[in-house]
Amino acid sequence: MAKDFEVQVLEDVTVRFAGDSGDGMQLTGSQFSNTAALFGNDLSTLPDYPAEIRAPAGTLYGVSGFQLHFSSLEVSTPGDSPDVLIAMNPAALKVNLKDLKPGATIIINENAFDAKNLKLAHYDSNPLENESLAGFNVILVPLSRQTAASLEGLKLSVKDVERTKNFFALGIMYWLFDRPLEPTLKWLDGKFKKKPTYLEANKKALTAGYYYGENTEIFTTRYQVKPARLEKGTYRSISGNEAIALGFVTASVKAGIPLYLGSYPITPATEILQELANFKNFGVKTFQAEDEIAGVASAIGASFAGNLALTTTSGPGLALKSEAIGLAVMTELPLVIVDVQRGGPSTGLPTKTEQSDLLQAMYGRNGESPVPILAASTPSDCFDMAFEACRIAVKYMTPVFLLSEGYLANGSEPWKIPDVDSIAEIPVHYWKNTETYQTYARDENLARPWAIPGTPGLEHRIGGLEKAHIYGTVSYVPENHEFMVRMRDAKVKKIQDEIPDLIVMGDEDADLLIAGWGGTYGSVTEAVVNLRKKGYKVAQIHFKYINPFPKNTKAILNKYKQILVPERNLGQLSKLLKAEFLVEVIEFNKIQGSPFKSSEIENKIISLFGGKNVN
Amino acid sequence: MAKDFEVQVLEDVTVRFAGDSGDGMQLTGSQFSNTAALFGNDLSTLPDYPAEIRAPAGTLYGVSGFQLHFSSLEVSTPGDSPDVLIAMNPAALKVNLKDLKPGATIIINENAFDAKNLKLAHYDSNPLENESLAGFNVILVPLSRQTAASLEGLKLSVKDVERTKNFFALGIMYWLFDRPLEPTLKWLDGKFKKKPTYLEANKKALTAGYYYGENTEIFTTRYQVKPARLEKGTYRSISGNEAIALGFVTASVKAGIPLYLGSYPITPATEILQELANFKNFGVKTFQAEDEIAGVASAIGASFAGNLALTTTSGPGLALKSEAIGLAVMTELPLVIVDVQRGGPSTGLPTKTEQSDLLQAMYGRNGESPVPILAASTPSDCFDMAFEACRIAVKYMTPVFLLSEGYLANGSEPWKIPDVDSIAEIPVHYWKNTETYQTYARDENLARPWAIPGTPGLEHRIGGLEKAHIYGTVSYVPENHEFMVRMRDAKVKKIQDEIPDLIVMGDEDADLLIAGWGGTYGSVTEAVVNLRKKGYKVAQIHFKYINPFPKNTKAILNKYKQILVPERNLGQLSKLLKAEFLVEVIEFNKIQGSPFKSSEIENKIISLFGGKNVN
Amino acid sequence: MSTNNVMENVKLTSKDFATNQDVRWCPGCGDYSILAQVQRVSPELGIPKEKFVWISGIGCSSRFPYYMNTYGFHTIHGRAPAIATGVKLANPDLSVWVAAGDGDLLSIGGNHFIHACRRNVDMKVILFNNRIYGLTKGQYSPTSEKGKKTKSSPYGSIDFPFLPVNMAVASGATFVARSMDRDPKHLQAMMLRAAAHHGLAFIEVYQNCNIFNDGAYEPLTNKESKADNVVVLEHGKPLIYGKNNDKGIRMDGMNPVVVDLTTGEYSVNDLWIHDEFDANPGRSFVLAHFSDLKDFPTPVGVFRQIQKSTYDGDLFAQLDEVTKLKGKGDLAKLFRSGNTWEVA
Amino acid sequence: MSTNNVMENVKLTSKDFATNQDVRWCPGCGDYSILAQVQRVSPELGIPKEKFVWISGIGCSSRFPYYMNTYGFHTIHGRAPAIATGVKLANPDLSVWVAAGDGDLLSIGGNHFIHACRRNVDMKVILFNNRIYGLTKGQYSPTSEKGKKTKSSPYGSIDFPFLPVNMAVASGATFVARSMDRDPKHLQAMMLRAAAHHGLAFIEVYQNCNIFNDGAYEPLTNKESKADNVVVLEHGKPLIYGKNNDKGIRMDGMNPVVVDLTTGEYSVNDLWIHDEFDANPGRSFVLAHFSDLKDFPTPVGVFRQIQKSTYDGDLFAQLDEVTKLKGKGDLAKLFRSGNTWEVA
Ligand SMILES: Cc1ncc(C[n+]2csc(CCOP(=O)(O)OP(=O)(O)O)c2C)c(N)n1
Ligand SMILES: Cc1ncc(C[n+]2csc(CCOP(=O)(O)OP(=O)(O)O)c2C)c(N)n1
Ligand code: SF4
Ligand code: SF4
Ligand SMILES: [Mg+2]
Ligand SMILES: [Mg+2]
Repeated sequence: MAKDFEVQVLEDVTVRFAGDSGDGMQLTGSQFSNTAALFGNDLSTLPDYPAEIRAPAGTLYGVSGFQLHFSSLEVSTPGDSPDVLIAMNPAALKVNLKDLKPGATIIINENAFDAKNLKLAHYDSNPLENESLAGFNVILVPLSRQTAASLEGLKLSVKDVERTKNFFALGIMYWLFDRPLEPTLKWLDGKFKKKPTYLEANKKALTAGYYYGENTEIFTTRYQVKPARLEKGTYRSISGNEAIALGFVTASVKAGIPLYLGSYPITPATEILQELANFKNFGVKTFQAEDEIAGVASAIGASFAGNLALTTTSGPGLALKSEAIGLAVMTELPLVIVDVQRGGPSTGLPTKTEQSDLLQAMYGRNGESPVPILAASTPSDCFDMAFEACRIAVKYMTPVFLLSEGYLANGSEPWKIPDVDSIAEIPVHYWKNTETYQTYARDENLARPWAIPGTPGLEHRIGGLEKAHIYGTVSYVPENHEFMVRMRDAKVKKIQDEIPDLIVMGDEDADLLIAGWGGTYGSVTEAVVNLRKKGYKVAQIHFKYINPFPKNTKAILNKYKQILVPERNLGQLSKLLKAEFLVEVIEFNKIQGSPFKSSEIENKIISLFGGKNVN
Repeated sequence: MAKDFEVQVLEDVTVRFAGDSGDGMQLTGSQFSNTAALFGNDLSTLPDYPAEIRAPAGTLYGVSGFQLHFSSLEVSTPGDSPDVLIAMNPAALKVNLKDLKPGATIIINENAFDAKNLKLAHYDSNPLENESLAGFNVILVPLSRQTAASLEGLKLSVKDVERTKNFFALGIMYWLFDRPLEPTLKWLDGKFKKKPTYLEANKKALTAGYYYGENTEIFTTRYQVKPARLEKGTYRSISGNEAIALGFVTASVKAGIPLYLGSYPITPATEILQELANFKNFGVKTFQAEDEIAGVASAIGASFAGNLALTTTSGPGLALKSEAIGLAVMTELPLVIVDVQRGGPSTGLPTKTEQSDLLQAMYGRNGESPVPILAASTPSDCFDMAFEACRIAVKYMTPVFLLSEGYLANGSEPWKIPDVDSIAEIPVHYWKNTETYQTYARDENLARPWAIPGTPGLEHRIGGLEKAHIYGTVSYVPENHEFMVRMRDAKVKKIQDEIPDLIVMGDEDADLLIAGWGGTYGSVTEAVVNLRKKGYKVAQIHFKYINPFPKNTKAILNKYKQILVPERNLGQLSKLLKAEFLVEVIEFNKIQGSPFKSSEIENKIISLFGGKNVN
Repeated sequence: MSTNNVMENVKLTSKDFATNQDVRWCPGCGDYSILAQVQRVSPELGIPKEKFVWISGIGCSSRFPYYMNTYGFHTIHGRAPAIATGVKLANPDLSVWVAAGDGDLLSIGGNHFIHACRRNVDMKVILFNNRIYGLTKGQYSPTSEKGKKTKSSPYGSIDFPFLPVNMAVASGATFVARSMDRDPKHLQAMMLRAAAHHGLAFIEVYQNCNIFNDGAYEPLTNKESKADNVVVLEHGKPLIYGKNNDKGIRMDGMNPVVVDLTTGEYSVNDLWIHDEFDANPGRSFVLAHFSDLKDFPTPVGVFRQIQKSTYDGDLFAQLDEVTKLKGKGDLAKLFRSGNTWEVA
Repeated sequence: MSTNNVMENVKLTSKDFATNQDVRWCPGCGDYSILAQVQRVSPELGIPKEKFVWISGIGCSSRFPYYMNTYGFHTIHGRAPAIATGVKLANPDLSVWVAAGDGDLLSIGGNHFIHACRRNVDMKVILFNNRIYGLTKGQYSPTSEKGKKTKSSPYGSIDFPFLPVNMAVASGATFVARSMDRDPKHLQAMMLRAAAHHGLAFIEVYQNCNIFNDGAYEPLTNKESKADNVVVLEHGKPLIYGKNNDKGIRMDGMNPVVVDLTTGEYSVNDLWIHDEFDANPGRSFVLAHFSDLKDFPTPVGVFRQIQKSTYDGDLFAQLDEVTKLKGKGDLAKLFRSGNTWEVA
């Protein structure tokens, strides 16, 4: 007989699933996300794995987390601090407690709080038995025991039973947020087609968890988060790395030339290589090279031979590629270089996110070696910017940087699937005319002709030595060198003529302008939206094109009394803005391997208004 | 019977020897330089070889030149435009004519002006027979024939006779500038000890050349350049690469620890490796690695093990080393990285000089990866800065960049040999105390202890992952990461406390400040000196420390109405100054693979005064 | 005073070589065994603890130095052999060990590896060969078998694998051996042999990655099939193997043939006698080549050990020579070498 | 219309492969001969001129592409094999050739070289081995003999050299040969053989640098001593050499022995018969090893030629397979793969 409970309608909830690497938190989290998405919420997710592959069970550094922010309104970040935490063991509780909202709900697997696990989590006394959780809405569930009970009679090893408890927990969450079980049940059918016992076990656990919520007294409230008003269309959830891979395949189809990726695995960029390796029926060639240098070098070769050439990496790999990128600059070959940034310097924090390769991309080559730089702002924006990078590369015959970062790469959000036909073609014309051909003649975009090996009558030689204007032969002539150095620079600047102007969001007539770039988009936007609701006057611009800057940058920067530049580095965009526009900026830097919380930005802005911190 | 001739006293002369790669112009030029030095002139030289090893005789790209500026006053550049050109063949004339002073003297080997050589030099008509040399003081000498005549009776092949004509030319020059033959005769004795015929031939040719000047009618004037008032002391002539090598050996001796160089040959840095390879009796270890990465990597290993570790390269090699340099930043190990800059981007102009790696040195690594940057200003300054780079590296436990460039590396000038005892020791204390040891504890300079393998009780592990403050263990703690990123930054900034303030040269109270760095020192100084003589009010500063900038930089920059920054790149120092001090600067950029002529800078300055160009 | 100074006087134990860091490899990873064997043999080498230096690149296996209570350097991907070379040349008294994965040593680090072998730098290089990129979560490596399906080769890899032993011998390594994580005794023996060798010693260790390439060496390690799939190389002994030593290898000219010793056609006396010290490298290549041949056992043990002068040895010898020749360096003299002149 | 289209119908001559650039090597450089032989054989290959691509790194030898009137790419130091791989994978119809110096291919480029061999990418790699760094004016290279005095080794190099043939065979090259700049006929023959091979073809060419390493191969090239110092490998023929074919090599087990054919003790029938096609690499290593042995001749000719699937071949086969399997890629479908939902 179902008990009665209060139903609360919420606009916006952030939950975090946390447990051992082995507890399947990533999977549980994505199931919940899927269901929320299908239900029509807007959402954003942020996985957070340990650097270790399978850290020993119960250890603090072995804790794996998955955070999900879902809402009936527009969502632009994975959420600052969770309203609900699912803690599968003491370590998970210890690691995540500090991040929670005051008064947050914590669902705890009490069976995991034995001496051994408490010790592994460096708890000298059991937090469930002292005051340390005061102020939170703690819900103790004998998860392990209940799961076991629900699986009575199935032929399962103890280990397998333990393995199933995440679905019991998921069941509880579905009840708590009034969600249907069907999507997950359906997914289980597919997943365990060949393993009926597991299928039954997981289904049983899920359902049992749901009814545990329904029937026990421990839950007195239940929450509802209504669907968001999203633009009409077909959606899927997409991560930044998936989006980049799709953007590239799309560019290849729209350009009508084969895609070639020369890459070497590195966290957090590896998935792009892995994704593209699946697209063989699109003629996509993925070459896992012996190192980063071979990866980019082979891509330069493929570009010379007429393919749409890419290389993907993270900061340390980019450092290794820098000499070869200079060759692409000198030979003016199209090439897209993706840097999925991570914590540096050196090996740094390989699994954490950061924005600190901007200046490396801008200047990390010998000589005057200009390369356009684009930066993606959200997981789904990665699709657009990957496509855009390819378009610019072939139009201007130049290498192009696309900067992403770990948090965009692994985070996901709903993506409105575009109509293929509505995506513009990328015009590519290999040069054919033998009469008019000159290797370094230039078109209206200052691009040289792309004459590919195999074309009769256009045999020519290129290379890394300075080139004679028009002819492209080796030239040591001093004036030619200066001319070409300035020409390469002018070609990159010329892109300014066609890239979109910056759009001022928020209060155009504010005194304060927030200027973000790349991955700070979500947090800054959320902060600005919130503050404007609170009556603060704030303007916002966001840079997705950094080299060259959009045409109207100077005009906008000069319009505002104060310019705040939040970056997850020591002020790299600030340096570029100051050097190019001689404007004062207020730097707001965070270098902690994680995205900004929108509240951090809000507080900074409020302080600029002379006010005190909110919450 | 000696004819009589006019004697003219000159303050300052620039001569250029030009001929085939095979004509021995470099040797002839250095002999003349030596003699001038021994005679007491101040001087500066600039060799200019073709990229080819032995380009075919007579070709334009095969021309090899050696320019020498000597004077009775202080000399700070190799000279803008020669007063005297020695042209051994048509190609040499063609290539060098445009550089000459109006009315310059040209001594020409007329025998080389046959149809074949004229064709190779792309002359359609013989310049000796038309107006093309009008306005110059042309002196035709049948060099080949005269040399042959002077060697009558010696058993020499025609080829060997041809090979000797450069000494006949040198003899003429010695007569023309009233120089003794002895220094060169003495040098020949040593050089050809084992080859008496060659010895005799060269001596004969030299003497014959001298008397050719004495006895023929073609020379009506003879020139004298009196000794310069140089500081008292013992001098030698030194090139930038020699000076760097000596500076490093000196640092090793003064630090009392062995020198280790891990390097890979590359123009124009190779001579540093070659020089150091000779110093084995100083315990200097030179490791010619398989590539640049191995070069720097082995140096990092040697530094970990307690050696004074170096790596030397040029721009493309630096690009390859960038990932490993990040490791030195993270592990805070002393390491000196020399970049002898050349024309870029990519392979660029390998044998030409440029200043375009400053921003690569500053930012060419992943993550926030600060490294101090020093830049040498003259060939002999390379000695001081090499020593200084080592001192800073071990004092602060950090990698340090030393930027030089092709023109300093190959150019030479008199060097006042320092008194060894007057050079300060470099204190190095390997850590020994096992009680107080912490891998990442810091001293007053924010340097961590240097505890080297082999020390009992200090066994520890370091690496490229982020380090815990004090303990140096791997740390993924967000706050620690931010702390350490800022700590590494602060450590480099701290060097500011001890580096010398900028000195304002010229008119401190001028409105115009010229701010140069590295290799522009000579041309800027000469320009400023000249203009001040002409009554212009100009102030000058010169940066040899770029990261961090000297403490008084901001104060000085803010004092002047106009700041002119001449650089041989597209404005790299300008960008740093603008970003750090928000000052407007007037960029004056030249990217032609050669140093500034002081006249180019003079004209620029004059134009800023609203005036017209001089000459 | 330092506890360590005390320890020097007492015999070290394997515990002395363990750090307080908890080991972060996956439970069941073959790396645990390699670590255990190294910690077991280290005290036997009579080398003071502070003279050991463990250098690694990046990879699961490259975490190794963190667990050895010696000097250690967890460097960057692929560069360990180059950095180790610098350490050895800086201080030849040190006992320098490299721990590297198959990607680290043979993919990005391939060039440094072959050049270290060529120069015969006196260091030990231990290859943790799990035939997969572990730390990046499962892409094929240069030792993965062709056709292998991994995250980066969903339809099967099209790369032919390297034979690491071949590369080591071809490039000049003077000690080359192979062992397995699952055979602690043999692994210890190989470590001791390598430690005793003067010059570049290379050990390829077959290591199981139970997460991304589990069972890669199953046939060679499980009790049932081991004997029939592995031939243990021992100097001066015939190449004999099989559950009851019923199989052997004989040479037909240059070509190895597997023979059945039970038919009476061939006896032990017909078998190929292993010679570790053969100057001719051909033998080692033929042995390594077994892996390419159908129905051949996999050799483990010492493929070859030869004596050659070491790079570090020659370097310091040259420093001494030149110093004898020219006298100890004198700065004042050096400054004045070449033409000098006085200005009064 | 393009002159070239005309040319296609007429047979090309070596002149068609020469550019208008004047060749900038030092007079007397061995590179001239290599260029001449390549220009001579190129028309024989029946490949249209526009399908040739010459890729090089940096070095004197790497200027090569500028002198070939085909597509060419003078890239950066050491990277030619990697860039050539990209060219071949982008367009397998192209005939891809790499020109590289011993420093370029074996020092900085060593890793790319061995990995290209391992993958058996269908390309030709010509090593200009002058045992010196030419372009940087005379430092020792990874093929310089130990003890060599150069600008960077004033007291003699302490590096052991690589045997390039060893490296190629060990890493998996399927065609491996050696020739000399001073033997145009033989060099042409090797070029033709390499061109005909499908897979990675490697030719080591002994090249004289008359400026910085003059006479490095004098004993092998001058009329007087040539015959006694060089043994020409020919498939199915015995290893016989000497002014009047009076010397030979026989195998004693695995060990090569030089025998005198005049004493009557041994006849031609006792000699080692060369087998280019032997799957077992041991033979090639023994041959390469001759250079380490006293009084052994230097082998030139084809060491080894085997058939293996090529990387480019397998790559495109896999693309076709998967396309057959999944149908030609359809973006709309791809976008919708996985979970999707409608918002109305
Ligand atoms: C310059 C650089 N490139 C790539 C990476 C990413 N990465 C780290 S470890 C690794 C390979 C790991 O495989 P292996 O060397 O076999 O070691 P294992 O994890 O299998 O022990 C890669 C590609 C990196 N850290 N640095
Ligand atoms: C990244 C980089 N490192 C070093 C150099 C300098 N460099 C140019 S060619 C060369 C070696 C030349 O020797 P080799 O490859 O044998 O060619 P060769 O000149 O002998 O034909 C070197 C070290 C360079 N250009 N680029
Ligand atoms: S991923 Fe594989 S190699 Fe890495 S620790 Fe786990 S089991 Fe070991
Ligand atoms: S330096 Fe040597 S290799 Fe280079 S071109 Fe001259 S002779 Fe040839
Ligand atoms: Mg591995
Ligand atoms: Mg060479």
